[in-house]
Parts: sequence; structure tokens; C-alpha cells
Amino acid sequence: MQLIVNGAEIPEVSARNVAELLRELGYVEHAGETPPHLAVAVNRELVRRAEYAAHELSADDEVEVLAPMAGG
Amino acid sequence: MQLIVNGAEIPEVSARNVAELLRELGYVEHAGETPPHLAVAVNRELVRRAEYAAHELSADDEVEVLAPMAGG
Amino acid sequence: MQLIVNGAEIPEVSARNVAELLRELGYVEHAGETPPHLAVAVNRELVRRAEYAAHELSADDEVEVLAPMAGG
Amino acid sequence: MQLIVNGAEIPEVSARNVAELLRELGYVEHAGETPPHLAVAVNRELVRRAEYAAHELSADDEVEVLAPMAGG
Amino acid sequence: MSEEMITTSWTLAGKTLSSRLLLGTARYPSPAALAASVRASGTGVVTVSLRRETGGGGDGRRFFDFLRQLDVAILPNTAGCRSAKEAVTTAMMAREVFDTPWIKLEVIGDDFTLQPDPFGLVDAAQILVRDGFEVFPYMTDDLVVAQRLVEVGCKILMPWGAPIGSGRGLANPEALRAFRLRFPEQTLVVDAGIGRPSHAAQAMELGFDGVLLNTAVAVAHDPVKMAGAFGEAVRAGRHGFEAGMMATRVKAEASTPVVGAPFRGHLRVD
Amino acid sequence: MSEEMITTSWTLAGKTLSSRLLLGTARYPSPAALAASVRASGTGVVTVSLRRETGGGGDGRRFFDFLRQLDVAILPNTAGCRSAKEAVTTAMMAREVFDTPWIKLEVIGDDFTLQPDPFGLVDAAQILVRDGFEVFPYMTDDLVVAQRLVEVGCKILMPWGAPIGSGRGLANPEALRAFRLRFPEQTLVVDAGIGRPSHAAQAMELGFDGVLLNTAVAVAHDPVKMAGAFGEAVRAGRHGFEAGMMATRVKAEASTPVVGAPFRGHLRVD
Amino acid sequence: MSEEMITTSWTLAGKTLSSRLLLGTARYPSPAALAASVRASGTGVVTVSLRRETGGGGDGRRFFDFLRQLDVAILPNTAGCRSAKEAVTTAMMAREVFDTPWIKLEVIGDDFTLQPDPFGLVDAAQILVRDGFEVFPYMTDDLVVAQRLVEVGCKILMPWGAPIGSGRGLANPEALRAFRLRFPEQTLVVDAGIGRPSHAAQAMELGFDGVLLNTAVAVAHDPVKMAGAFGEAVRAGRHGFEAGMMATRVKAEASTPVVGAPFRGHLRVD
Amino acid sequence: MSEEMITTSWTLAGKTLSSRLLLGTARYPSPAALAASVRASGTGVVTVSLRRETGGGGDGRRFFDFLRQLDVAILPNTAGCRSAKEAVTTAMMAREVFDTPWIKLEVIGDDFTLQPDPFGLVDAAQILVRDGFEVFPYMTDDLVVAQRLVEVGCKILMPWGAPIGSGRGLANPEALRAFRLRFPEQTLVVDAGIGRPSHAAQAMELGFDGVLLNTAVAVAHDPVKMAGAFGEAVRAGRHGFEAGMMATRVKAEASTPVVGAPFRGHLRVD
Repeated sequence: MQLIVNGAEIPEVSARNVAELLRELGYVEHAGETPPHLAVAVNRELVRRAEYAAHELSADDEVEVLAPMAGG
Repeated sequence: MQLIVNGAEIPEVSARNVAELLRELGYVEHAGETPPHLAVAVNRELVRRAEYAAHELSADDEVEVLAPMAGG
Repeated sequence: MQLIVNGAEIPEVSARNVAELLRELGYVEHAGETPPHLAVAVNRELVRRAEYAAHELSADDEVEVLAPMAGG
Repeated sequence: MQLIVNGAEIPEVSARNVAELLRELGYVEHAGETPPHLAVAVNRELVRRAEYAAHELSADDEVEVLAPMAGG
Repeated sequence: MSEEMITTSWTLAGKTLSSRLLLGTARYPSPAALAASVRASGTGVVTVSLRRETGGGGDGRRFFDFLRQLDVAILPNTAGCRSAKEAVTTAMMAREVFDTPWIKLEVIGDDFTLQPDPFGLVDAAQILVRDGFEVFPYMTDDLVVAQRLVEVGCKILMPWGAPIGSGRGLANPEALRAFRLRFPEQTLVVDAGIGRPSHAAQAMELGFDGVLLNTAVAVAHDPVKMAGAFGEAVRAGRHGFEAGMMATRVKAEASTPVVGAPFRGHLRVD
Repeated sequence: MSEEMITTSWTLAGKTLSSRLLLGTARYPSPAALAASVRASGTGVVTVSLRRETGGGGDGRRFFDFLRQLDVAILPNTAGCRSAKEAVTTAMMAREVFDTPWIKLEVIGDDFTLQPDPFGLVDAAQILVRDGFEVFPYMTDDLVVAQRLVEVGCKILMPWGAPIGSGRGLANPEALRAFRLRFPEQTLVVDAGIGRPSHAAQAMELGFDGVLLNTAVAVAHDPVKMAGAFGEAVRAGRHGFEAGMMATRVKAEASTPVVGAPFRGHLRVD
Repeated sequence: MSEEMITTSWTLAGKTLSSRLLLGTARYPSPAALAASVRASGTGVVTVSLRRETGGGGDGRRFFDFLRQLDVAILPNTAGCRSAKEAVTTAMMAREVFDTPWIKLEVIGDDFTLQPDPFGLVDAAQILVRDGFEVFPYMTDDLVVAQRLVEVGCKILMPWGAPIGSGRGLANPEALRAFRLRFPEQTLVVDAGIGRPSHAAQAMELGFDGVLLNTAVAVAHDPVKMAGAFGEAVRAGRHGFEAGMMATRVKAEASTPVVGAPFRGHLRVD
Repeated sequence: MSEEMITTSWTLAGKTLSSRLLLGTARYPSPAALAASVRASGTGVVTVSLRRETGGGGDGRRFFDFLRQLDVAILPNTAGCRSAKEAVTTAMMAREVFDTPWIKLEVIGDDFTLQPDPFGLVDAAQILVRDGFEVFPYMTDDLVVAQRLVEVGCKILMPWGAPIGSGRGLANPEALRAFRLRFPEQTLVVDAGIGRPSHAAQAMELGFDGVLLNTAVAVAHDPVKMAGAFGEAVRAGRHGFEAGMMATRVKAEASTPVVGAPFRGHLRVD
């Protein structure tokens, strides 16, 4: 399954939900971790931490994984 | 029939259309005149000169009769 | 002897020097006192405290007796 | 005789007065000419045209010969 | 040369004009003063309004006839309208009376500053452009609102200089400068806030295409002379813009050249 | 009406002039551009300088002849002088050449700002007035220096707007406003610092009698057009002053009257 | 007395703060400089952003931990968003990360000026307020847009002083003054355009409740000292506002009383 | 860090001071308000005057005793003097009373603006410096007069910001900027015209060494709080100057970095 993560196409993703995706892409070590500094949106809708495992991914979903940065 | 003309209630109007109203209120001498300096709206919609006679009035219609004035 | 003190004519002055003048006009109780808050000029020249007794006055001398005041 | 003309030292001048100097330095063709566009000062004092011949020069005189130029 | 300049014409919404001044018709001491001011100003466009006419009253007709004899283009406004709907209806009534697609679109959103309402303005402009109007939107100096107006079809933009009738001049010249940079193709007119001829000249120096004003002329001690003054000021500013103005310098620089200055230390010449 | 205004004349040091602009002659791209600029500006007075002439050189004579054909009054300056003595001698030489008692008196006291030296200025002015000159002192906006100059006989005062050649406009308009209040009888000319037509108009709106400038015209992309622009700006500002300008308001005030506005809440009429 | 003043607190969106300065966290030379600047400024609120995090990258986590140790309130922004939709999603993500309903709402509408888009701003604010956010809208000085924002539930308004990062100060102080008059109940913060401590003081003197800035501190030669300077400037301006500033006068007025001045003409006393 | 800044000291005429604010003592509602204002401001120098004392009257003595308990340096002025001679005598009398060589030298030349007389000022300064005084000349922003004062021995220069008591702030900031450039070695204090804390901060941002003011504090609704405000403003401006302020930009520049912004067009990664 191909996804677009942070604007880049990732051609072969095996993760079926957000929790697995975060582990597959190295954001966490174990599926199920919910790092407090991350926020995830799929197709421009927030996915809350509690829903990482429940939120299933579809091909061509656009995923944003954001974290804090300096800002004005 | 009661109308509101230029913001004022006119209790007993016998005119049935705009052309007759203009004559009844003294804007013109004869129904059918279409003075070039006047514009008429009924219920906030323009009534073109050609439609003065055809545009029938209903009770409580709000009529505006406007003419040129200095402006900035 | 007439003097001008702080812009006002004083017609009959008996003091012969500044020290006596200060006493005569009530600035000090005893001739010889040199109040630290006062400064005296005669004819637009400063008379230092040490010279109060020695500085003799002449008729029509213009005397200024100044003291501190609020200023910007 | 040496003169300073317009800020430059001129070592061997034979002219004895302003009229001759103007001819010697090429400002005029004949001594006696008084071009209307020129003004002459010697040692920072104006020499009027009528005095060109009468104004005798001394060694080390500073002569300014000025003419119109654009200005603001 | 200078005579040619004065007659240089420009095009406003398809109409060829010689003056870049647009003049309001309100608040003059008399119709005669208004007529003389229009002539003295050299303007080719005046703004007018529509107001309620009493039956039997002839004020509107007299002003209508008066306008015709001025022999200038008429730019009706929607002054006093507080919603897009009111403004659209007023615009249509104005077109009926003045037989022109031109409309100065005002949708007021604030009583204290008489600031235009950007939301109602864009809505009304969209409707009117689609209906064939040439919309002259009276607006703030907001670039994003301007972009929206352009998107809905406005070819003319009229940002304010300062609140109407305040006479304060250009409250934010940098914002107007940005307007010119952002909208090189649109016709830009400063409308409102102008109090003095120098304000009008400054607007033109920024590269604006025209200036619209009313109060500064109408309430002057001598409106006719003031009208002439503004006509000249608009020309002065425009010609200054076209002639390419000098850059500002921090340090002074002599205009009179310093080479050859008298009484300076002398060089030895051998 | 407007034509009459344009030809209204004024008197400068006894000479009747139609334009209130005084123009410098330096830094133009060519003599032809200078001549055309003088004509386009409408000015009746140009400033010139004196510089060292080489024997056999004809520059000075050519410029002298050129000036005569311009048919305008000549106001020689003492540009570059750094002491009263130098300025006095230069003034006398200028009178010899140009056959005029007029002198623009410059005594420079600071290299960075080319600011006039008030001490040397007053000294030189006193000597020159006694010797019959009509002194046009180039000065800062210092009222006390101005008072001294008036006391030694100056009838004309020329405060700067900003440092020469900076083009910044009026650095301290309030100071210039005070000048007009303090010296209602003197002829007041803003000299130096003007960069744009609107600056010149602003100076005139303050009630000044004239404006003297040079760089802003000479270094413009198109000096001739810019000269015309400044001629218009000076007229615009003067006419604005004469016509009585509106007071500035904090609050907006509708130009279009609000009485009779359509679509407003209706009154009951019985 | 002065110590008491310094500790006077105020309330921003329900949070009690001692400083009226809000500080951005971007563009500092180092995290240490940022941390020291936050402390030197005395601020109790810093703005932050969200950006794409790479898998395995730890930048975001480090900055997250860093922020926690600063021990100040976090105001996340939606910087870079160009539509209401983007801004709303970003706001929701920010709430997830920072566990706060506060959001500095930016919807940019113009690339040159980074001007906020009033249309997208109102739309996004309405959605976010309904969803429980405390919206801090970054906006222009448009009063009608402000009124709309208030109508959709904003209790805080953050008009710009000038375009972001320009450092020009208050481009239109009169517009900000009108803001304070029109919105006496809302919390008003000047956001963007501040370049110098005096600019911040001026904003506070207008009666604004706070000032938000970033670049002026971060790119200073010495950001930590500059942070302190802005902390002082905001206090100075606020205390000046609270203390009731003198009215401006045209004419000079002696501070030292003139009665009793020495060397004046004498009175005869008999 | 910020505490260190606040205690940074400087040297004025050989005296070490912690605050760069100099405060006048006139026009306060009461001696208690004056004393509290002096303390709240943090100033180490107050200006005072001399006036005619009546025999038997104790006003002068009371004020003299009052000043001693303030425990700050006294800077007597020659306010109201209209000639060099009067000012010199007054200075000598002040030295007799206050036992200090410091003198704020005022020679007024114009009643409307209370502008200093440059001629009398230089004459008096020369006499006083020779007699051992430390002269603080109150002057306009005239660079040539400043140069003369330096030549006669002044190490301190106090140009005005605007006319005394006008509260208008810095009428000509560029002139003051030129002062700092021209006189890098002299101690420069802006004296007069300051109305608001932001004005004082602006003066310090220009690199001035101090600010002297009176009316803005004394006539405030709450003079004590205003005194504190000015103390903070002077620190803010000084620290801003020392910290190296950002350059002004015409174009906006995002403070929040744009790299990594979410929701942007995606790149293909193979």
C-alpha cells in the first residue's frame, strides 16, 4: 500500500493503522506507544492518540506527523 | 391597502401598481410617466421603468423612490 | 539710602553691607549668619558668603537674594 | 615675481597689475579688456573692473579669478 | 513640454480623461460653488448619490438636471449602505437613473471610522460584476480583500487613505505602496482621507492612477480655488512619479559642485 | 478662475514673479536639459555659483552667456564658503559679475550635513546688508538665528527643509510652522532637502512664500518633466494655503449626507 | 512603589501573568540563547509551532522537552497555514501535543506582506471557538474583521503593528487607537512588526493589553539583553498608560516656574 | 542576567550613576509626590532652580533641606535667563548655594518656543568652563552650535527633543542621530519635549547617554507611577541600543521557519 507521509510518497507500507505506521517509520519502538510530542493527521483530520490503533489506513492516505518547533 | 413608502407608512393607498402609485403620491402628473431622475424599488428589488405599470403592489410592500443627490 | 532688592525699591535702608542688609530685611537673625540656602548678587555680580560683611553697599545698588526652588 | 592664482603658485609673473595679469595668463587678449563674466579678488578683497589697471600686484599675492558656474 | 504634460490623458474604465482627480459633489456651500469647483478642478468624473425623493418635491430632478449640464462622467455611489443586499439594489437603481454601469461600491461596516465592510464588499462586488457593472470598490488598504475583489472581477481598486472626512492624508503609505506593487495591472485610486493638496500629490507619487476626494474641497474657505489646487496637486504628483524621483539620502550632498571652489588651499605648480 | 490663479504674481525682493519656485542650475545632464527644465518649471529665478576660471578656458563665459538667454533673474550663491569673510568676498565678486545685489548667502559649518554656520551667517549678513545687498540667507530652522538675521536687516529667510541633497522633505514641519508664525512680515523660502513634489506642496501649505530646490529636478530620470511637476506642486500648495484648508478630524465624517438614506427603519405616519 | 508596579499582574485568557510581553521562540542563535532570553524578558507565554517530524528524528521531542523546562505557558500557532481548513486541523493537532486550548490563529493571505486572510480567519475562528479553543487571532488592523471575530466568540484580538519581521513599528497608530476605543472589553495584543523597545512601549501607551514579538529579540546582536529591554519597554509603556500621560501642546511651556525669576524689571514699592 | 543589566552604571561628569534618567523637580502636586517620584524613577540627578527669596520667608530653606534628604546629585539650572551675563551670574550663585560645579545652562532666546539662544549660550559656556564649571548646555539640535560648545570646553551636550513642555517627543530624530555620529566622545542627553515613555526609549535607542525630563512626570495623573515608567523606558531604550537592534525591512519575513510546514505539495520519494 502506498501512503503519502509528510508530503513524500512511501511506496510500500505494510502498516494497517496509525499505530503500526509510527512503528514502521521509526517514530516509536513499539506499536502502541503514543509519544506526547507527536500529533498525527490523516487526510487533514486529526487522529487522536487514543485512536492510533483503531484508525485504519487506506491506500494513498495523506498522513502528517507533526512535532513542536520554534515559532513566532 | 397600506404601503411603506420611503420608510413611512401610508395607510390608505388605492394605487395597484407602481405607475399608479407615483401619480397618487404626486411624483408624476399622469400614470405612465417615467421621470428619468427617479428609481423605484419594491421590497428591495429594483423595478425598472418599463415595468412600472406591470408591477402590482401588495399590502405592506416596502417601496423606495430615490432620486439623485450630492454624494462623495 | 535706597536699594533695589529682588526688583523692588526699598527706600530707607540703613545697612552698610550685605551682612547687615540680610539682617535688616529679616533673612537672618544676626549679622554674620551665612545661611547655606541663600546666594546674593549685587549689581549682577555674585557676593560670596565670606564677603557679606566686607561688601559695602551704595545707593541704588541692585541686590538679588536667591534661594532654591523647583526647576526643570 | 611669484603669485598664487586660483590656488596654484605661478613662479615667474611679469605683470605688475591685474589688467596685465589677465592678459599674461590668457584671460583676455589685450590688457584693458574687462570681460563681464569675470571677477577678480586679490588677497580676498574684490578688485573691481575699473581698478584692474590701477591695482598693483605684490609678490605672493593671492589672486582669485572667478566665473559663473552652475549652482544650487 | 509642460503643456503637453498637462494634456496627457489616461483611461478609466474605458473612458478617456485628462485629469486624474475624481471629485465628490457633497457639502458645497451652493450649487454654483460646486459647478465652479468642478470646472476649476479639471475633473472629468464626479461622484453622486441617491436619496429618498418626496412626491411633489423637485430636489432630485433639479440636481439631475444640474449634473447633466456639468458635462462630466457620473460615478454614482452606494453611500450609507450597510449590507451587500442594500448596496446591490442601490447600484441597480443608480444604473436606472444615471444610465451608466459605473458604481462606487460602499458597504459601511463601522460607524466610527466609516470603514468599509470587506465581507459585504466582496459579496456585492461579485454580484454586480456578474450583472455587468464596472465596480469601483471603496475599501481599506487590505491586500487580501483586494485580491478577492480582483478575483471576482474588479479592475479598479479604491483603498482609503484615511477615514472619510478625516483629512489626515495617507495613514499608512507603506500599505499603499504595497498595493501598487501587488496590483500593477489594476487601476488604483486613493479614495477618502485626503485633506491637503500635498496628500493628493503623495498618493500620485506612489504610482496611483487617481485620487478621489470631496470634503477637502467642499469645506475649504474657498472651494473653487481649492479645487484648482487639487487639480494641480494631482498633476504634480503624477508627473513626479512619471519623471522618476530621486532616492532619499541620509547624508547631505552639495548641489553646487565643489571642484573649483575659491579660497581653498593652493597646490604648488612648478 | 483657475487660469487667473495660475497667473497670480508675487513680489520677491522687489521683483514681480509669477512662479514661487526658485531653481538651482547644477547637476543637470546637459545645458539643454537645464534650459528646458527652467522653462518647464515656470521659475523666474535661478541660482548660480562662481568658480575658478582658467585662463583661456571659456566655460565661465559660455555659462554666463547661457544664463543671459534664459531670461530669468539670477540669484548667485556663496556655496562652499566656510567663513563670513570668504562669503562676503564671494558675494562682492558675484555682484560684480551678475550686476545684482541679490545674494544667496551660504556659510557652511558642518561637512556631514552641510549645515549652515549660524555665527558666520549672521556676521556675513550684517556686513552685506550694510553694503547694500539683498541677502537670502540659507539657514537652519533656528528661530533665534532668524531673529538675529532680521535684526541685521534681512527681509528674506531661507530655512532648510532637510540637509542639502538628502531629498528627505521637511524634517521638522512644526519648526517651519513656527517660522511662519514668528515672521509674518518676512519673505520665507524653504531651501534644501526637498525630494518630491509633495514636499514642495507641503512647504507652501505651511504658508511659505516660496521653495528653492535643485537636486530633485536635476537628478530625476526626466528633469524637464520633474521641473514641470515641481512648478505645479508649488502652485498647488500655495493655492491650498490661500484657499483655507480643512481642519483634521480624528473621527470619520460622511461626505455624502445621511438624511434620506434608503432602506432605513420606517417612521409611522398617521 | 516601583517594585509593586513591576509585580502587578494581569489575566490573559484566564491565566494570571506578571509580564505583558509574549515572546516567539524562532530564529534564536541557540536553544541556550532562547532559554536565557525567555528568562530575561520575564515573559510568561511563548509561541511555538508544529512542523513535520521525521521518523527516528528527535528534534521535535527535544524541543518539546525543552519547552517544558521553560516553565511558561505555551501558545501554539498555525503559522504557514493558507486556508481555514489547514489552520483548523493544525490547531487541533497543537491541542493534542500541548494540551492547551490556546491557539494563535494564523491564516496567511499574501506572500509579500504575510498579511492574514480575513475571510479564512473568521471561518477558522468560528469553528475553533465552537470546539472549545481560546483563539488568539493574528489579524490586520481592520475594525470590521475584528467585529466579526468578536461575534464568533473571540475574546482576544491581535492586530499587527506592521508586516511580520519588518521591524517597522506601528505603521498606523491611529488604527490601533480606534481598536482600543471600539473594543474596550476585549484583550488586545499587538502582534508582529515591532522592531525596537520604543515600538513596544508605544503600543502599550495606546492601552493595549500586551505585545507579542519574536524577530526583534531573536536577531538582535545580544538577544538576551534585548529580551530584557523589551520586558522593560512593555512595563514602561503600560505604566505610562496607567499613570495618565500628559496632553501634547503646540506651544512651549516652561517647567521651571517664571514667578520670582531674578534680574527682572523692578517694581516701585513705597 | 536582567538584574545585572539593571545595575549597569555609567559616568556623568565624573559621577557614577545607575539610572540614565535626569528628572526635573517642578510642577509636582506636592513635595511628597516629588520625593516619591524621584525614588520611583531611580534617578540619581535632579534639576533645580534659584528664585528670589523674601526676607523672613522660609520657602527656599525648606526646599533646600528637602533636596538634601533626597540624596541625589543636584543639577542647578539657569532657567529664565535671557542673556549670557544673567546666566553666568545665576550659575555662580547656584554654585554658592549647591556647592557643585554642575550647571544646566539655559539662555532663552524665544518666548514662543522657549528655544535656547545659540549666541548667548556659547558666550556663557565659554566663561563658565573657564571658571571651572561643568556645563550642561540646553540647546537646539544645531550641530554647528554643538561644535562651538565643544570647542569652548563643554563635554556634555543637551539638545532638545522638542520645545519645553510640549510633550511632542523627538521632533527631528535624524538630527539627533547626526548628533551621536558627530560627537561620539561627548556625553549626549536629550533635554525637553519628552511626553511619553516611548519617546524616552527612542532617544536612548539613538545612542544618547541620558534623558532629562520634568513635565511629563510632574503633570501625569499619577506622577509616581509615571516616574517609574520613565525609569523603565530609559533602561529599555538603553538596553535596546546596547543589544544591537534589528534592521528595518520593507518586505515581511516569517519568524516561524517555513521548512517543514504541513499540508504542502508532496515530493515523490522512490
